[in-house]
Amino acid sequence: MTKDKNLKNGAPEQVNLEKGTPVKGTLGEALRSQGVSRRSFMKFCATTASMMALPPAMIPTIARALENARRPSVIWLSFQECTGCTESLTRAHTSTVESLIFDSISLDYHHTLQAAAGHGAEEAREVAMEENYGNYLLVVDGSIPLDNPGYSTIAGISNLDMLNEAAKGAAAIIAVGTCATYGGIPHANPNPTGAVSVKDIIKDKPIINVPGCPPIPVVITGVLAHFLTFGSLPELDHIGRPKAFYGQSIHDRCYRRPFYDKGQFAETFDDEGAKKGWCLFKLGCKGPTTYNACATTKWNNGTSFPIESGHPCIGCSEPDFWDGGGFYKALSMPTVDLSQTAAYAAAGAAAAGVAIGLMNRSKKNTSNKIHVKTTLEDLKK
Amino acid sequence: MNPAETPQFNIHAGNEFTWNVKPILHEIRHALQRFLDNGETSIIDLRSIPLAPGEEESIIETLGRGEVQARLDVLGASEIYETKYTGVWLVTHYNDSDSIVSRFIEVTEMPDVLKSQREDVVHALNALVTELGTDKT
Amino acid sequence: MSATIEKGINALKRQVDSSVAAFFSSCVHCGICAEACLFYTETGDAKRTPINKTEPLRRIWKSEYTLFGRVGKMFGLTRKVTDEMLEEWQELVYDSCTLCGRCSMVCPVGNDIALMIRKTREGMAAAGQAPEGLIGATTRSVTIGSPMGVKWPALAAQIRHVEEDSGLKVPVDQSDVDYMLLLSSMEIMNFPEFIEAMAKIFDKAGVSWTISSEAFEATNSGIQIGVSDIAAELVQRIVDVADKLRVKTVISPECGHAYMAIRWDGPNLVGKPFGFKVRHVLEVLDDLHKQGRLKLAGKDTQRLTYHDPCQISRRGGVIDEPRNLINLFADNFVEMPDGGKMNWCCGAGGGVSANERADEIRLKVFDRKKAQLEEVKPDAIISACSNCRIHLEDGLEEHNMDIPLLSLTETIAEYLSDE
Amino acid sequence: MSEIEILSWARGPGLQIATVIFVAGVVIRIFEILLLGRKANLAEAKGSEMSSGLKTMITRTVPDKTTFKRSSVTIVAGYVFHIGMFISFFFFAPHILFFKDLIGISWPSLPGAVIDACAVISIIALLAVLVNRLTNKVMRFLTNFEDLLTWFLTFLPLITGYFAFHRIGFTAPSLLAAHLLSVELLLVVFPFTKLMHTFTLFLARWYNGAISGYRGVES
Repeated sequence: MTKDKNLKNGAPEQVNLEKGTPVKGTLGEALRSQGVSRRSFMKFCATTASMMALPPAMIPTIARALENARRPSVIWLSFQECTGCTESLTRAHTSTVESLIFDSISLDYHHTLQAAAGHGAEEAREVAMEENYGNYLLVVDGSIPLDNPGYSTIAGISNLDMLNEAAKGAAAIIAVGTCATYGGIPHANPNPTGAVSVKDIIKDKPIINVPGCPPIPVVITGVLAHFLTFGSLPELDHIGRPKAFYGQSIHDRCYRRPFYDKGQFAETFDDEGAKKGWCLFKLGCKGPTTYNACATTKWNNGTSFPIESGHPCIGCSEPDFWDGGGFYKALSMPTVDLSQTAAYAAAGAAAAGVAIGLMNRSKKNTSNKIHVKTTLEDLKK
Repeated sequence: MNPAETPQFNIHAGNEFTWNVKPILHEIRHALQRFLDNGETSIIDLRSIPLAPGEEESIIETLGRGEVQARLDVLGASEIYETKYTGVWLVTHYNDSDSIVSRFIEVTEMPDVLKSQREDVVHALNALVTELGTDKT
Repeated sequence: MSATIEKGINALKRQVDSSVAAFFSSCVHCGICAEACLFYTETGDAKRTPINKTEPLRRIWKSEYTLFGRVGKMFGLTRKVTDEMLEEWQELVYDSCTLCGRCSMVCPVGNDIALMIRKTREGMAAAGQAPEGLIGATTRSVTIGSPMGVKWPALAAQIRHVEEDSGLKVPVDQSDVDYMLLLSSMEIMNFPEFIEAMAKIFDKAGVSWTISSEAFEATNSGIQIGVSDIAAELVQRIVDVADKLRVKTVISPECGHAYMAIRWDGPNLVGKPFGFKVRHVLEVLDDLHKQGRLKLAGKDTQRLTYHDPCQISRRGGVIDEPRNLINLFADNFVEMPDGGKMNWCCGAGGGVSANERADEIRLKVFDRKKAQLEEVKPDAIISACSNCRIHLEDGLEEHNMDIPLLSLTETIAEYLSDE
Repeated sequence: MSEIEILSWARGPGLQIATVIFVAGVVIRIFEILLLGRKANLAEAKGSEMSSGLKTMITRTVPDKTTFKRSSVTIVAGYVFHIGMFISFFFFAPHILFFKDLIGISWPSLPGAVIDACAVISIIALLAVLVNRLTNKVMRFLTNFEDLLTWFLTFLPLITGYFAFHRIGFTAPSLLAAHLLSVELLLVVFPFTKLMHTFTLFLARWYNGAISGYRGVES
């Protein structure tokens, strides 16, 4: 893994969003002008704290920070992706609170969501980049093809060129989704487009990875909220993910964990164990090696998450999750056909063993042949 | 499908499923003790703790309902009530579509969000002054 | 004068078979064999750990018969067997091992370490690394017919004495008899009472037997020194006579390694099964008793114990027979601790007693037996091996302990019923 | 290479390479031993080779009283380590799945807490084995590089397994990869070291039992 030079010990540099104020006024002012009451703001802050997985004791700090936060310009680039990440975000359940966060940023370019199209849309991007040079946030979803620039272009510009150009003036980059963070499905074997992640290309900017296929919407907004609140990148783990959301594995926070500990497993999707809600490890659950917030944050208005609905975790927020040997193959199983390997090896070795055995025998026979009967004369040298 | 044939999926396991129910209740007990001893208030974010289906409900059920309840209309609804253990409050924030967005247990004499906020009072005064126009009697 | 290291190495190569390969492959260096070996327990010297004594054979197995060793040998990585190495090991392989086989019984992975040491001796002897004392004994065995240099006239004289004393006839060179009795030089020279005892017992039992004037010596120095060719020659002498006289059973006398040599190694040494049976004298006596042909009278009230000669019990399989026989006359028999197949060696077998250089350590390791005897406190010790008997007497004398040594066969003869 | 890539390698090609070396090595070694052959015993038998050999394969597992007394530390530490390792190796659910994938059969697993306890006991016992090896006069004398290497390579999977089980210090994929790689290392050296005793001890015990049994002695 190449280490981003801007990442020291996994912790990003402070990103100073205070210097420039792309959009005038603080968030507090903006909210008050919209007639949002202080009580509402307190509710917003409490929910934001909960969302960012920060302790409730931080709520007053968050409130103070949000009050004075500046509205950053955000440019969102979509490359080789399926729009799942945007779908996830726009379907975020905490609509009221989330809309507040969205209201507090200036989303200047997002070719799926913006009203403008064609040249107008691209112009908006260029203008935003120019006006907020050095200060805007760059959000990227999708991977970047390197084999042939023609595999994915926007307005005739290759993904690689657009990323390089947009990255230049960015204060920080948020890579959203597993494609942008680790290459994702396009990167899966045999990787026909030569897809790579953002961090494979951009080496001189702080990058925050928000993987998941798609990422949990509140995780995306939580990261944005952190920007707004503290004007810095949250603390990241060794592969660039905010620790607040990716600090613990699904397995460690899974409510089915006690079954794992007791050795109670569902063997099939419809056996007694499955009905009793036992651990899905044997059905291929990647929870033990997957770091994400699904088990606590959950999906669909906090309704459930895959394991709760009876399906093993597929590990979508981890690099190369598509090449992990099959979603339904338990983590402790080899990803290759080992019994065949073993059988071939044994067969080959048996032949070799016979050959070696015969060599040993002939060596011993030679020893017997050259042996001359020992007599008394032979006892002394 | 005949209801009798409907498979029963027991994913809602018993109370002590993740073993987090009791510890949370104990944490509340300790918080209440601290509140009595030195007035220290506490907030527990129920969404930050891994809970199995049914466990959150189980905690809330244990706490029961007390004398005070309030409904706020702030960015969607919020429901606040004192549990049957005085000083222990349950604060539930909903969004526009009535889904829970956050839920806290607060140990305090009254959750801050219930109090009238100074900025809002200022705003209110201004509004009232505006309402009354120039009539300054 | 033609022993060379090459011959030694070649001899070791010939010794490796599937059992040896399985043994060496399994050793985990746990050191448990040391605690079973009186040459370690009584000296505390780690280099006398049984498995260490097999090192020359291990090196040959590793470099010649394992894939990894063969590859290593190509790059000169294997440890070689040299004259210097064998010279260093001589003291371990010959002086510090009686081939008692206790280590083989405790090895958790099942290595027959005694067998491996026995095989190692083949290489040592062929490389000219056998001790002087054993070479001398072997030379006398081959040239004179007995390791102690006993010739027929000496035995003939003893037989005459026996006949005079007992009034019984000792048949010599009789053909078509049931039993042909072999003797150890030690019995001829030191314990002629044994011959008399046999004469009495056979007389009472009414069986036909004989002693051969051509092949009476039971001991086999070839086994002890580790030269199968010579051992085979010595066995062949007995086979030839037994075949000529058409005897049914050859009796191995009260001598441990003699029994091993003729009973278990013999047919394998000469390369074909015998046309006669071989039995230890205790087996014969037990058999005669079972047939009702051996009747005893009277009881010995002394506190008696039995010392199992390793090659007869643990390595030879004659464990129950002596106990059956002792119980016929003993009223107060006590087993020695670890008696039977786990008994501790006296310290003089396997050629150690023939190797003067080992005298010191032989008496040192007697401490084990001494401690056992102090624990049991017997009035007398019964054994069934002249070599054990002599060494036990020697050791007891060294420590001023006065416990008489009895031969089981001779004692039986004393309790023969007059009916 | 990211940790997930290393884990994927360890679960795939790494495991494949290790398996080929392990299986081929063990098979060659067994052939190498058996094909050397052993001469038939021409002496008149007093007992059966086969039954005695089979019996010793099992009975040699239990030491006799005096041996136990004299070598108690070696025996107890050795047994505890072997049994603990055996249980955590064969009865941990994820391991059973591995075997199921490999040989198509599975068996019931033990609860995680039991496996954990066995692993801890095994680790402690293995440390005791090392201390004993370095302090016991005989064992220190016999110890060579291979003994220390195999000790270390046996210790690694246990300790990495323990760390992976408790997720200590590193992320789960790293710990799991380390555990798998340590097992693969063990598999690779297995056929060329004394670790072969796992298989050959049954041959050795059979020969020992057969040699003794033929002469009518139980060994």
